[in-house]
Amino acid sequence: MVNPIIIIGVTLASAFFIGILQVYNRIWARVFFLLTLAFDFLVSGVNFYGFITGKIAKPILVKIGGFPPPIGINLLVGKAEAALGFLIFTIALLGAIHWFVRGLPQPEGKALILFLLLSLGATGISFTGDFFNLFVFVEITSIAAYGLVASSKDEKALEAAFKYMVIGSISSTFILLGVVFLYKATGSLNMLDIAGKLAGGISSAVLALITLMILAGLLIELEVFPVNGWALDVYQGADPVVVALLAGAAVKAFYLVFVKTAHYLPLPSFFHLALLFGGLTYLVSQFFAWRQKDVRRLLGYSSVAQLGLLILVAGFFLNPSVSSSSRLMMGLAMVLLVFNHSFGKSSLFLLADNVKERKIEGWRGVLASNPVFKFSFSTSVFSIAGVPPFPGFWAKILLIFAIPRNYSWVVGLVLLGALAEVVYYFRFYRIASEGKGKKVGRNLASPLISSLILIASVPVVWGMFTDKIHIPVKPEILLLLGISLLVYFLGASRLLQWIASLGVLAYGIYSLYPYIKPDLHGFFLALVLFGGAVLLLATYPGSKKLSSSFYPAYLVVLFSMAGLVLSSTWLSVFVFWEIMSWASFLLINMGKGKKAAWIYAVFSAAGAYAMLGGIYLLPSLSLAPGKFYGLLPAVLISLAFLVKMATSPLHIWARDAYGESPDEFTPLLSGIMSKMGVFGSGLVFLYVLTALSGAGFRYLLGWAGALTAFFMTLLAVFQDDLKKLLAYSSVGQVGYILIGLSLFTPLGWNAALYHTVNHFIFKGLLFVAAAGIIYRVGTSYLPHMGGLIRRMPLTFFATLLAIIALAGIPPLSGFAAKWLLYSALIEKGWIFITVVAFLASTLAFLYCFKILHAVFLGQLQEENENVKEAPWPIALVEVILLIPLGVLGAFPNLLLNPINKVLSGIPGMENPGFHYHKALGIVSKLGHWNAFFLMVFLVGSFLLALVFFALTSARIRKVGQLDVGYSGEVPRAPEDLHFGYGLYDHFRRAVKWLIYPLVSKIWRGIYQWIGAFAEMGRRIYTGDVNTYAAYVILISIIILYAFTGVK
Amino acid sequence: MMWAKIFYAFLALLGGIAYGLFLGGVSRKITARMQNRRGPTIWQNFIDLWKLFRKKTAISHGVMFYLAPMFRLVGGAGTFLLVPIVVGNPYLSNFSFGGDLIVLMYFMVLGCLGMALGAAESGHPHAPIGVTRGLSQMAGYELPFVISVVVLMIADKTTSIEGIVRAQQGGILHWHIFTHPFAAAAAFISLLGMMGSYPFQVVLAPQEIAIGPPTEYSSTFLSYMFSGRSVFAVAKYLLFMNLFLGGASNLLWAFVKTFVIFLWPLFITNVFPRFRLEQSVLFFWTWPSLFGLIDLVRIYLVR
Amino acid sequence: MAFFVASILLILIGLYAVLVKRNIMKIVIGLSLMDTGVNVLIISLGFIRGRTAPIVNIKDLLVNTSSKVVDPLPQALVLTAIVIGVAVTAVALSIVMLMYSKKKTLEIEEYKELKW
Amino acid sequence: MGKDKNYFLNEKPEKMTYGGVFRKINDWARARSLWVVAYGTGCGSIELRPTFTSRFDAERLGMRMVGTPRQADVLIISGYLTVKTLKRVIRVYEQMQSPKYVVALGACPINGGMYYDSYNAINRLDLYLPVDVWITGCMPRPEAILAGFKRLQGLIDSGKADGWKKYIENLDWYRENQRKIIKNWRMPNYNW
Amino acid sequence: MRKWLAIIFLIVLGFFMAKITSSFPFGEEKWGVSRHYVDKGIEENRGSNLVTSIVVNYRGFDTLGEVTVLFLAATALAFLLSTCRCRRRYERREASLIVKTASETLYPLLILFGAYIFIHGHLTPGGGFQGGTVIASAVMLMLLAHFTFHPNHRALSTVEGLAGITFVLIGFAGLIWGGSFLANNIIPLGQWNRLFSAGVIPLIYVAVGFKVGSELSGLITDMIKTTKEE
Repeated sequence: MVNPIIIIGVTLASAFFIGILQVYNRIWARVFFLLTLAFDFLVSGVNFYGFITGKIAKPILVKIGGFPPPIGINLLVGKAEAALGFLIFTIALLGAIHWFVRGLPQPEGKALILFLLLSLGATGISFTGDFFNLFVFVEITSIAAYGLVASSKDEKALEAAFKYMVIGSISSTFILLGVVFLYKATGSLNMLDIAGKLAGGISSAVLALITLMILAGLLIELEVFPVNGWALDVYQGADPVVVALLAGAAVKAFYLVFVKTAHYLPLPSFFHLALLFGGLTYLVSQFFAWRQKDVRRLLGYSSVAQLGLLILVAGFFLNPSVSSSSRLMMGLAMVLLVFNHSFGKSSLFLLADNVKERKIEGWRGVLASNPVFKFSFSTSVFSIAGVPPFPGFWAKILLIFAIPRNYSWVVGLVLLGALAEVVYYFRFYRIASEGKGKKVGRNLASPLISSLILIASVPVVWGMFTDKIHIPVKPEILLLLGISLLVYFLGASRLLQWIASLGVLAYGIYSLYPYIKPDLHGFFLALVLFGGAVLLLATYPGSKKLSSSFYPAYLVVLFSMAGLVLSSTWLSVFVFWEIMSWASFLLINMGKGKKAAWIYAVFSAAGAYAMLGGIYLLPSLSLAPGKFYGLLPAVLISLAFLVKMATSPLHIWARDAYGESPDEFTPLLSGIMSKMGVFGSGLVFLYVLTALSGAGFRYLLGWAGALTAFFMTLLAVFQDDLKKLLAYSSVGQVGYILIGLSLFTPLGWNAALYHTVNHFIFKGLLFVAAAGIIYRVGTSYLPHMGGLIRRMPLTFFATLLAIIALAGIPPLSGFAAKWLLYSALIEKGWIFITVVAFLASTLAFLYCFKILHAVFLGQLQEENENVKEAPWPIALVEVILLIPLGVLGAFPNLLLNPINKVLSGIPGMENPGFHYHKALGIVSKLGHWNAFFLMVFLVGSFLLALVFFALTSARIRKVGQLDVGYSGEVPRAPEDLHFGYGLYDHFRRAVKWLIYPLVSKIWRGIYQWIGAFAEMGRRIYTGDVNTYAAYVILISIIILYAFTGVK
Repeated sequence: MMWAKIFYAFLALLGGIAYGLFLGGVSRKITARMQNRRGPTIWQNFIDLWKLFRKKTAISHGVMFYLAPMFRLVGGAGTFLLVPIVVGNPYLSNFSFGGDLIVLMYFMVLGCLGMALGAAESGHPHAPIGVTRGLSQMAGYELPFVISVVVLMIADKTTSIEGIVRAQQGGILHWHIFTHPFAAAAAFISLLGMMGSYPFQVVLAPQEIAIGPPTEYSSTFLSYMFSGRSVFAVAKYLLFMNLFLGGASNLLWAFVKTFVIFLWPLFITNVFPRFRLEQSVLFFWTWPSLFGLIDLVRIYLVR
Repeated sequence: MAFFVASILLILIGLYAVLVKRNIMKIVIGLSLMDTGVNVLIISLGFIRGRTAPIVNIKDLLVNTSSKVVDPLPQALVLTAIVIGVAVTAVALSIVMLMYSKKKTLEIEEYKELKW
Repeated sequence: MGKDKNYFLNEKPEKMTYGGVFRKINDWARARSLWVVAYGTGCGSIELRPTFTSRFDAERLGMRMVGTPRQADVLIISGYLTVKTLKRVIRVYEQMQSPKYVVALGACPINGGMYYDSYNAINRLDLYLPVDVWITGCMPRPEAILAGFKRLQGLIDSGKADGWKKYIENLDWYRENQRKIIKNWRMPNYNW
Repeated sequence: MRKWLAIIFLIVLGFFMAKITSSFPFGEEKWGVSRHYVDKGIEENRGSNLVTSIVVNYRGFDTLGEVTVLFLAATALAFLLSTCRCRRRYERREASLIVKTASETLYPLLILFGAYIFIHGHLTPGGGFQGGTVIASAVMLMLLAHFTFHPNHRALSTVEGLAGITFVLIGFAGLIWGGSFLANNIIPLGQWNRLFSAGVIPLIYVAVGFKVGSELSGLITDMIKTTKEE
């Protein structure tokens, strides 16, 4: 233990000393400055370490002047204070490093002093145990901040400093008045002493008013809505280093004092105060940032919002009527949030210093040039936006589950805000990752901070999975996720990474094999592992450059899916769901469609947050059939899964996300990841809804599935990009699965699960083939291909069979799903859905032909003359996937038997709804279908016809490509003859009214309307200091009037 | 038993092809008579088939082009064989044990798809134009057809063709054309589309895109397609007979009923001009579908 | 009592200047007034009627001091508050000087570049 | 046209025998199923419309129009041929599948008719394509055309309509003649 | 409109403040913790000025902060004004001879007076801040009267820094020898009401006096000297 006064004393003395030194020698002043910060960092670190290891059991009470608490001033350093001190000096040190790297403002000696005293003031604020002393430190912090803000090079900074100063003065006047009144009322200035006197709660109106006065002052400093205009201006105008220190450290000290004050002066209405201002600030600021164009102001809004959340948390944390375990969780969330925000935000502000452009648009391309910049930017953005595994994510979970049931609307509020945060942060991220390289300044501190965040995430993750929340997880999964990340370090060689990934996956299959049991979890686990293995094989097409984080992210997606399907509670489902979503976001973002990735991120996040809200509403987290607990949780939880299945009208992310993600990843995205939505919906039907209660909801979902199938198929018909076409097709097919699931009959679930596997096979095959084609041809634009059957026969054959399966034409595996589905539908009597589904599958023929024709048939284009067969890994995977396609076509019971075994464990589904008959094949209540016979008959008669034809036919000559009857003309070039563009234009004229992009227009409208409202709302920050001051007075009046709370 | 079945089915198939060719000739004759000319002989299609079959040379554009006629023939024959001619008669029920109506409806596509692929490989621009038109039109007529089929499935609580036929036994008024007249109307209108009869004749459209998909086909290839199409048409007549006209109790009845069904598109085709594609799709999606919906809603309500 | 009223009035007048005046200098003056008001308030809160200053430099005061002097703590506090007020005013004035040197105006209208 | 190698089959057609078991039946069928490529080269094509429609009803002879040379048996040269048209006619003819027949309508294909001295008209079709039946007249009426087709049927029935065989056998000679008159031979060597 | 709104706001705010103050009857005896200072102050500190005892000893930490604030203000001001291209709107006139002569005469006296005030801070009203202010006013007087007067900036900074350090060092001395930071038991407390009494209080006040004097002088110098003629 080190006496905390040493920190303050030494810092002060060295500030004075620097004051002398800077006159004589600049270098020594710098050295001394850094030494002091390093010393403070170490000493506060020692104290912090002492606290967390338990060496220091009690809070340190420092009696200054040797006087016992009420008489003299004393410092009271507990766990929180020590932690905060450490945080402050860490950020100060890193900020200073950045300052030195970037260049100091002149005259630098003074700047150093101000910087030192700013961090000292913040430390003092958090350490002090005396209200008046608090005021002194507030002023130290403020004046240092005024000076630093005003000194920034930007001319606007002066204006910001002035506003800051005016509002700051008012706020400190409030604090001072409150403190003095408090002295008058209680006869003491010592926090503990006063707390002791007011232990029973504040009962007199005057004391309440006094407390509110102090709290009002602190709330102004904490930048609550709407008295935060000054803060935003400061964030926008001031030197980012200063802002980093302010937002990252100083404000947190204010926050600590706020919490302490509220704790020591137990105002009954504090909870509502915090709820109102915290919630309002949080939500409003998150939305105000929606369309903010200035980077720094955007970060400012985000900071303000985070503070709002913290205030909200404080409200719950200090509310005595909340259960103690919840308060403990709240406290933990608070710590994580403070850590996350301090580091993430200061890192971002420092990064903002590196880019000259203030506008977001100016950030285009900054990520492309500099990997270090990219690393720290991504880490910071992800941690702030609450992406796993960063602390912000866990904080969100803790926070949500700590909120008492009667305040469930707060959950909605928090999640809504979090969603808005994802929207604008990832818009920012998207713009930064778009475009070609752009020069950015040097930055040493942000990478350090980011590494710190990363390192700190490890114990947090560990804690979450082990003691604190105890998210149940199979240890193998965590181990595998860890190993997956290590693949990154194999670095530049893709071959090496590929082999290592295969190795890791092999190990994963080996270690997870025991969990493949005949139940829903085991079924999907098998799909994930074996399917993933096959698709991973296909990801190495030669020498093409892929980001070195491709394979780690790929494996993380895979293993998080494994973790997801092995979950035993909803919480674990959520956690792995998020990991999967964000890892896949990274992968999609590696493709050319950054905007697509953004939309994907937004929709995923919306779904995931809805799911979290739904899980919160559930009475029990365990995955077991329970009592029906209202439709709302089911709807909310399903939303996440529906998003991943891209069920209409939540589908608009899918086209571009599938179409523009790296070709190597799309098979996984479509083949397996969309099935996680199926798995999840299954869980909802089984465990959240009961068989009876969810009937209406399931019918609705059935319609959603049918409409998805119909509209996506229709859109696929008019799509001219190979992968986007397949994307629509994939989404449409998953719509069928959803119909099957919603039927909730044995036959329906048979259909759904069968189609799950089947869809993986043929859509995996198609996307793998597409990867090969695009790799060879260099484009995914259909009209530019054609005639490739002559160059890529194997790929054609694979695609053909996959398409036949996709279309559900009998002899191959695809038909079984169709047959089961329609049988189930008719059995259940959902006749309108049957019609729609039938029609959709007819429409599928249109695009099936389109794929085959536009890519493989027709005329081979001149530029594709030298195209070769797909690379061997892809060809291999094509062959591998063809086997089940054919085998299942003849023997569907090879798959149906396991499915029945899975379903037999589910109550009400023991009887599969069909049986085998020797002659009739599979017989349901309604009809029958003999797959084996059809296969034999078709193949047999086809061969017969072929032989007969070969024997009897005329002399057949294979002619050249342009030897066609062309009205006697000689065609000039293939492109004259190839009909690839606008294949279905005639049909488009017929269904124009059906393919009107209504849904995407609605979503875009929502996005823009929210943006417009936010922009309108932001106008309250007029930039006029009078107005700001008026808000301050108004808010103070409201606080004083409404929250006295004492009758 | 199995081999016997196969043998009888083979016989039926040959009969089907012959019947289809015969009906083709009849239709040419009737058309000619309606146009006040003599027309070719009723057996003209046999002559054409033989001529094509025995041509001396043929050209091929590639593997799919080569295989497509086989697909067409097998698809047509398979469809034919999945439909029982006389339900309950072991010799004339073909391979109806292979699958029910759902199987059949998907099976019907096989031939068209194979054909489409082959045609597309020919590299002639008319081929994909015709194919896409055909597929689009299929999307059109499939809706009323599906509606009426679903009506029958729901009404009879079975998806098997034999089951549907059995449900119609017991008098002419049990035929679905009388019990579900609107559904039947929808189906019969969609039959026009399926047969490519005149208002819906954009697929082959000889005046416009030569002959459409099979533009490049010649000689033996064409003969295979020709026979495939003939038997496919017969399969459709049989299917409609089974679905709406109560099936057949013997071959004669089957002949009569299919002939009646055959006349319906023939008469329509000769007196109508042609729809454009979007017109025909929208037509199918409106009137016949609405007809079908009437029965569908009725079934839904009284179920 | 008059002291209370006066000091509160001072604070309010200062605030009024901050709220209404469009000149930067006047706003700073308002802040200063507010400070002064607070100081007066603090001092008057420590006042006890009929007592002397808390300087025990005569023997008489040594005994039973608490019944003879006013509360010294507010005075000590106000000392600090005054100095802080001075410091803030100094910084404020320097900022105003800088602002003026950049734009040659003291009108607040000209300082609204940062907004929204 | 070096590039053509990739796009056109550049292979000389081989000679064919004419016979076999079903020769009689085949010829009978061929004669009664004449599919005419609907390709009008000159003014005579206007006469084909009445020939094939209700008034004269060529279909009763088993004839019909087809839109593509691939499926056609008969090529009708309906009137005068210009050099430009000849090129197309050659390509259409060569794209038809054997056995195939050529029927020349009117005076022009025989000796140039009224265009005998045109710089651009072909005077003797014989030199360029093997003609099976000539139907004279300017223009021949549908009755005459029908009579010509009857004649063609007779020739086929008796196995004498073997212009397609001669064409292949004497392809070099025909090609020489064709090349002589068609100066810019921008075609593959062999059309399929 | 704005005015009236502001007035309404302020009236409401004033109402709340009045509500609070009205609960504290004016001039009534109400002791809190300061009872201890009054009762035990002399005994514990031997300084006759109780306010000084509180300021420097009981709440010496506040004072350290206060000094820091002032230091900060001076630094910030120098920092900001160093980049300022401040111009004066008016022409500065030479002071009259009377002013010049008087100021030259008063200058040492004022400094002496200031020193007196802070040296006797523990005995009489006043102390380091007041003394320092008086010293600074002397400097200001000179600055106003003489164009050419220019205090040595380096010296001022050094004095300022050293004085601050002294304050902190005294605090640390207390920590090392007296058990706690700023403890007033490291040197003998002396007799009540004597110049050499009250332990470290006068020492600190002297340091504060130096510091405040030099800081304020520097501050004024900065403000005046950075403003250039137009």
